[in-house]
Amino acid sequence: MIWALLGVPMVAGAAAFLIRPDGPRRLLLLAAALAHALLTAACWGGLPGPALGGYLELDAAGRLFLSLTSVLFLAAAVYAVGFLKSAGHTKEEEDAEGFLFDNAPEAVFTGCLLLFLGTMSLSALSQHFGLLWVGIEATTLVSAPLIHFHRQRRSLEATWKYLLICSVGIALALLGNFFLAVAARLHPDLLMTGRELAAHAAELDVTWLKAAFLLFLVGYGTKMGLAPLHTWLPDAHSEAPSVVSALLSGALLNCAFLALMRVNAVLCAAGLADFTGGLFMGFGLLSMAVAAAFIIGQTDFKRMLAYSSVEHMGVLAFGVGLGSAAPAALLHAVNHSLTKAMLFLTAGNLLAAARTKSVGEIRGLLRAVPFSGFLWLMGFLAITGSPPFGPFISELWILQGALSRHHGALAALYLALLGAVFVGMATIVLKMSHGEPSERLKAAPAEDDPWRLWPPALLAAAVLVLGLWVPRPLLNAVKEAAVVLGAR
Amino acid sequence: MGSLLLAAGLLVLGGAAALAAGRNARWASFFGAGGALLGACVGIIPAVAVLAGRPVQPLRLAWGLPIGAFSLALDPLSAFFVVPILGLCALAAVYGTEYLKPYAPRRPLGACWFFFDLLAASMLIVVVARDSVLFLIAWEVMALASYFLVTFEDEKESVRQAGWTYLVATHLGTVFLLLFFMLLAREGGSTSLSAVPVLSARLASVAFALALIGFGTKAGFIPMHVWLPEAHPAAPSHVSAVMSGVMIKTGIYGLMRALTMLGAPPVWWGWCLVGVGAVSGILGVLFALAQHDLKRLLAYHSVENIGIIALGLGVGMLGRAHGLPLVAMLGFGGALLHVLNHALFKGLLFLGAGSVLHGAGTRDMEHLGGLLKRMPWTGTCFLIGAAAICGLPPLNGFVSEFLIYLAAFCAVVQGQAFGGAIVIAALALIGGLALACFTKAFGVVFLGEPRGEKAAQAHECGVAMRLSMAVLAAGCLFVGLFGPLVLSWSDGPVGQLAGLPPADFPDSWQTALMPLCSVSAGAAVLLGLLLLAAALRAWLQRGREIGRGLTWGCGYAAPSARMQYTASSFAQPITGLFSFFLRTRERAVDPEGYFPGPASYATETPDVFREGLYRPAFEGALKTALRLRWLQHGRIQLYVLYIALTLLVLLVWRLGCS
Amino acid sequence: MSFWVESLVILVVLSNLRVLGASRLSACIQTVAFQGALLGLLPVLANLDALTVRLLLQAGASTFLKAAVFPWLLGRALRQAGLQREVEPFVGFTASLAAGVLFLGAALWLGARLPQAGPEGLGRLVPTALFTIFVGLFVIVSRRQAVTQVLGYLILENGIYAFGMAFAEHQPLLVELGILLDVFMAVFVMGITLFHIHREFDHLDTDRLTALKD
Amino acid sequence: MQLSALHLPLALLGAPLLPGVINRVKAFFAGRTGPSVLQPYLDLLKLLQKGAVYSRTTTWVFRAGPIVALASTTAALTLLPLGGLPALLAFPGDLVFFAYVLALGRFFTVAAALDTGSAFEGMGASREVWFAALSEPALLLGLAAMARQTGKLSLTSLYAALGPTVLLEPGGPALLLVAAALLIIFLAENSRIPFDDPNTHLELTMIHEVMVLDHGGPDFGLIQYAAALKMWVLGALASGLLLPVRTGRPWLDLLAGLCGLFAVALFTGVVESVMARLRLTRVSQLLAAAAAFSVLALMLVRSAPAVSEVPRVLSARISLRTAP
Repeated sequence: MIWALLGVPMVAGAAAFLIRPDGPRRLLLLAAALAHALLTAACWGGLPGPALGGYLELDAAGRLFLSLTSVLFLAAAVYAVGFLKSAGHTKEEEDAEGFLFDNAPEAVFTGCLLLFLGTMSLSALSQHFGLLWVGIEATTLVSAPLIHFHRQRRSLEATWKYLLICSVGIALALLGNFFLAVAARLHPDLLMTGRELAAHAAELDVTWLKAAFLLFLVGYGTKMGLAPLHTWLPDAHSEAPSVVSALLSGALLNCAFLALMRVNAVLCAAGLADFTGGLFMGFGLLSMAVAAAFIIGQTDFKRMLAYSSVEHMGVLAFGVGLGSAAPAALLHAVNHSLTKAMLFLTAGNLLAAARTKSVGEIRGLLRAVPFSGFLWLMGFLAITGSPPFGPFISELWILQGALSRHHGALAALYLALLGAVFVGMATIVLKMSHGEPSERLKAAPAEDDPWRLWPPALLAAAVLVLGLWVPRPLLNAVKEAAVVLGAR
Repeated sequence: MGSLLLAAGLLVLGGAAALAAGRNARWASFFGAGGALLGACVGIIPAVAVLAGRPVQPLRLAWGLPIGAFSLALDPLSAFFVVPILGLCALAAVYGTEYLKPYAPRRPLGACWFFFDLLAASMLIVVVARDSVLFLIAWEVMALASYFLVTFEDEKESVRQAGWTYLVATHLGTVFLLLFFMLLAREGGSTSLSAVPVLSARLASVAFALALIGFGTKAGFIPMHVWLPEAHPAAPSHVSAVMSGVMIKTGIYGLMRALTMLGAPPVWWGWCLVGVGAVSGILGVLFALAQHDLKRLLAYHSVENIGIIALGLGVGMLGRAHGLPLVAMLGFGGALLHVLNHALFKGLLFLGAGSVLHGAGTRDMEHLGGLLKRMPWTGTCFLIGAAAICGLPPLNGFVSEFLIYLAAFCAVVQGQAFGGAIVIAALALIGGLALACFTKAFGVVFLGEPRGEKAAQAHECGVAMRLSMAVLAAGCLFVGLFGPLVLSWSDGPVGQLAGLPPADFPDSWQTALMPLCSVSAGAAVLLGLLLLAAALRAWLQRGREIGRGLTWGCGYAAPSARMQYTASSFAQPITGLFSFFLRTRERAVDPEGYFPGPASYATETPDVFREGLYRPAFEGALKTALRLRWLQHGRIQLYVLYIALTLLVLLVWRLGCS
Repeated sequence: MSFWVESLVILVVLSNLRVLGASRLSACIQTVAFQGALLGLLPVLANLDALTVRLLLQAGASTFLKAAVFPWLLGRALRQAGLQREVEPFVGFTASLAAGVLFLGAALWLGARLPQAGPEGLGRLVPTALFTIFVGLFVIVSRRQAVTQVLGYLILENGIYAFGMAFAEHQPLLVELGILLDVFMAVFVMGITLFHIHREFDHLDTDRLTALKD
Repeated sequence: MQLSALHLPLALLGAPLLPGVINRVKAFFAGRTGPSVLQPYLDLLKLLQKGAVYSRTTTWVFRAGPIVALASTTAALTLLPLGGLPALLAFPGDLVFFAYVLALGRFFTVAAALDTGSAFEGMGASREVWFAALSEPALLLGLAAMARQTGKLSLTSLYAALGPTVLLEPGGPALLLVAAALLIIFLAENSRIPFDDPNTHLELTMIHEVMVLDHGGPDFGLIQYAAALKMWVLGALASGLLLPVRTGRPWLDLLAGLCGLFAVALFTGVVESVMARLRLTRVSQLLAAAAAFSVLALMLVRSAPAVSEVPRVLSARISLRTAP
């Protein structure tokens, strides 16, 4: 089972590099995504057994994030077909300077996309910290070509920054691995998995453990996009094709988050929950503050979404730091991923319609492209935590956790930052949505490509449903996952 | 309870149907208004039943959210708010069917009707919800629905601006409510609003402050009112009527609900509300006096009336805190009744203003005039509303203000002279200024000669609009004459607020209402005298020749419309008196030379708080944000340095000590 | 055999200093390759008495990668870009050397403070590893050329690898290989990106890659 | 109490005497013989016999003006105690009703003025509402002060409680401030000097007179009559406080009340003879001063020993129920 989960995307990815004609390759992409989704769905029946001597195992937490990744990838795959049909071979106009450029070969794109899925699955599946590291580093490497799909300077620059910064960060996480090993040196034959370590948490060397955690925090935090380590994130998200941005923001960040949670579980077991909790909350609020500062007055709507991702990673960290609110944080991870992916896919449609990312040149979306405009407005409301959408519930839940831990001041700060982000995004999004269409949108093509309209629409529907009714299984899964990840 | 759910369902259903009807204006209006009417009729029944003293079983449904529960209950307080909400929504819907017609060719009406019905449904849920989360969801849906109604004509820049202000203000207000409710939930152990938690004095005060700010933003207390004069004029008039008449009252409802939950109030809460009320009332009417946009003027009057309600609440709480049950009852009773009254006459006035806009095509008073001849229905209804909002007998406005006055006088004679004096002075000043304001509004818009082409070609509105206005006008007169009847039904909520034992409360309440019966008698006498005087005049004039002529211009034989007093000049003495605060901007072109050319005088009064408080704050925030931009400078080396430094700091900070 | 290790450690330190001091990029590449080779040999030398196939395999793989493949990749990038030397780094070469000495001091101090946890004889390796890590980060931060930054990344990697040598000698083979594969992939992708950068911009000066900012 | 029924016809008949007296006093000061005290009656009769001319601009609002003015003033009259005489209608809080009924009259007078579309009448209307807005707080606060002193909430019982020794009671002297305030209000509301000059001939300086420029015949008659009634009403308020004779013999008290009323008229005449009209800008200051007097009085009077009747009933009934 687990091998299938890994193998399907890997093999399909490898094959995609070789298939020449477009049609079959796109079909392969869809088939692989669907297969992966079905396999993941099967895991909800019952968790598959461990593989590779416990290095790979799907626990409740892994299943949650794997399913998230799988769903988003399915949506992205469908969207990608429409995207490739329109953007596949034609030369495109660069929106800032307006010169022509062509795109990376579709085979490379598709292949890397599938490998991306594979590596993300790997990091969701691996229990062994070393393997986890391998998986996460691999996600960086296979997603770099995706960011560089548009063969032009800005995306190239973004790719380079993404590569170097994330590699450096993750290298530090590797050092963290070794520190962890040192901390566990009393048990030379201990398997370096979260469960084993947690089981023997008492015998771990506290100092080394703390140091290891700090390294993990900085390393995976870089990948997760916690301020001030987030610097690569806005560039990569804004320059990558929207479908890739959706996956980066919706799935990749979660992988890093999961890794951090696994480390956190060990420390919690070792009784260092307050140590990690404080750090998580600090980084969370800092990220929210930085994101708010950059969202206010933002001029590029994809960068705005990217910073909003930073903000929500902050929310997740804050929630985890509260300890008792870990289930809320996990639920928020689900909500954020769905909403943000929906927003990025919509942003892709807007980009196709307006041919610019600059907020100043876009007016009257609701009139020019009603469908996408509506989704855009709705997504904004959802991501800023307005009812009746999913994020509201999870953010409220986190707030409740904060108050129940008597962190009144922090809760107030958390709300204040959420409010600031709302004001910032409202100013931008409302300007874009209302009024008469601007020049750029006068000649907007009709919204007629179902491949590119349905995925965001369905995601939006899911977000709305999650705001009014959280299915029992999901709720249980979230709670189980929180237990697996050592929430108190 | 089931019928309330059914009502909400009908509303939403009607809205959805209207949305589906989409571009077909007739069907959209049919479904939208039909849903509203049906829902209102179904929903009002249980509310009236509760007020009549037949309690309804609370409802608690399974609900698939990690926090909160779907629980509704209809106690007298809720019921007292349900009635005006549904009633006004129904009338506004009827009105809207005709009012929206002119827009049909330009934009689909489906969305407008959908959000209108959604607004009604969410308001209904807000006042019956008994769970924090449910309340908050309904609260925000209400805000969003009304936001989309406000931005109905979003091709206008001013409307977009108003929409932004509204959305931001209401959301920031909600932030305080989130804290408030989660605080209650923590103390009470559940998000249920029925299980009243016992708060420590300090927490209770914190909670009260949060509620005052959060709900006050929706209600429009100064200085949280800035969104109100922007949003209400921007919306279609029947929506303005609903927003101003009942939506902002949900803020009052929330405040009252909070008061019932927070236990016995300390004295300073009462002072707080009295202060807020006095400031909101007086400044609100002053701002109104300085406006020349009819709907904007009305919007500011909502601020004023909210202030009056706050005064009532405040004096009531003072009474409760000092153990003067009579003062408490009268104050709370007055506040409650004023909620209903304001829904009646402010709804009426906004509908009237809408009819003016519909008939004359402008809201600028300086271009209106003489409409009473062309729009007798609208004019008469507007006159009734104007007299009512000034608190003149025999209309409803007087009854509620009388109760608050009486509470204040009782406070004075029972030893709370200071609080009573503040309330009396504020109410008296508000009354006088309101009279000035509405003689201006009515006089300039409906009397004299038309000041512009559009006004000269104005036409009266159709049956639907007339009907809804007439009903509201009749309501004003009815409450004015039979105030005690209405109030005898509101003993439940008053008892809840005054914290008096429900068992034998009613008849002491009846006793407290005795003066009101005399007021009704007085009103009747007044009406009789009016008839008598009319008869006398008719008798005097019978058989005499009645001539028609020009208005006496003190010898000037050719008066023209341009010689009339304008709105600006009418208000100038008073605005001038308060110019130190209002900061009215004057634009005058003085006549010059021996043969003076055209001269002109115009004024505009922007909101002082908006200009002086919020604009600088937001601009400052933006500046600060922009100043932080250098963090993201694009130099990869420094980005890596960030990582290294973060690691270093963490290692030193968290491990250096150990 | 601790003699071998000692001398090897010293060589690593020297190689680091040379990277800091050298302005010719090709020289830097060679030095890093040399360092890689040293660290690849380290496990073998560390326990000559108990050689295992796995050990040899592992050492061979990493040596091959770090001493042969990476230099070739980077050298190719250099040739395409026609780059000779690192011109005006943010921190001058002399200053860099001074900083290097400081780092060495810090590393020794820190290494002394860390609880001795490794097997006997490899103790000296800890400060060296830390020193290498510092140098790697420093090179990335203080140099302009993208190539140099890749080198810095490699040095960082080497340092961490050395640390792993020092302490966690019992990393499972699978993970070892995975890590190696990743590092290889990383450098490979970076090399490709370098190629593209040069094709687009006609330079490899990352200081001029600042179009993306707020 | 059959006497209280007497008050209404008395006022309705006697009201026009007050302007007559005032004019007479002014004539005396000016050294003229002046018109007879009954002159206002003759004017009224003449006006009531005339026909009417209405401007084409006007609507029914214009015609409603005088009617409402008369009706509202009469309604106020029914609430007014004179001397010892209780009012026809008395209930707790009727003083508020009293003030607002007068406001109703003002509303329609002003509306009628605006209905003519004349610049002069608009100007007068504007000034009318301006002064009223300031005098209203003064009036109600003054009444509040008296209420606090006496502990009563209705005009009748309030004035009945003002014994001849009221000024000597603790807190009593503060009522002089109220009296002053009431006199100022009397002058302002009846648009007498120093607020307005009823027999100026320059429309630009008029307030009340200019508002009724366009009314003629019976309408104007009704207005003049209503004005006289208003003077009676407000005069009674002031005099009832200044001349609090409570012998217990109704006739005597009524006589005292009437005397007080005419004393106020005399006072007005004297003021009008010795003072000039104030600049408009100063008017608001004078009214603010009146309000200040009232507030001061409200703070100074000692609060009533016993709570007023209705509150006592209620608080008794309620307290025994809410007793824990």
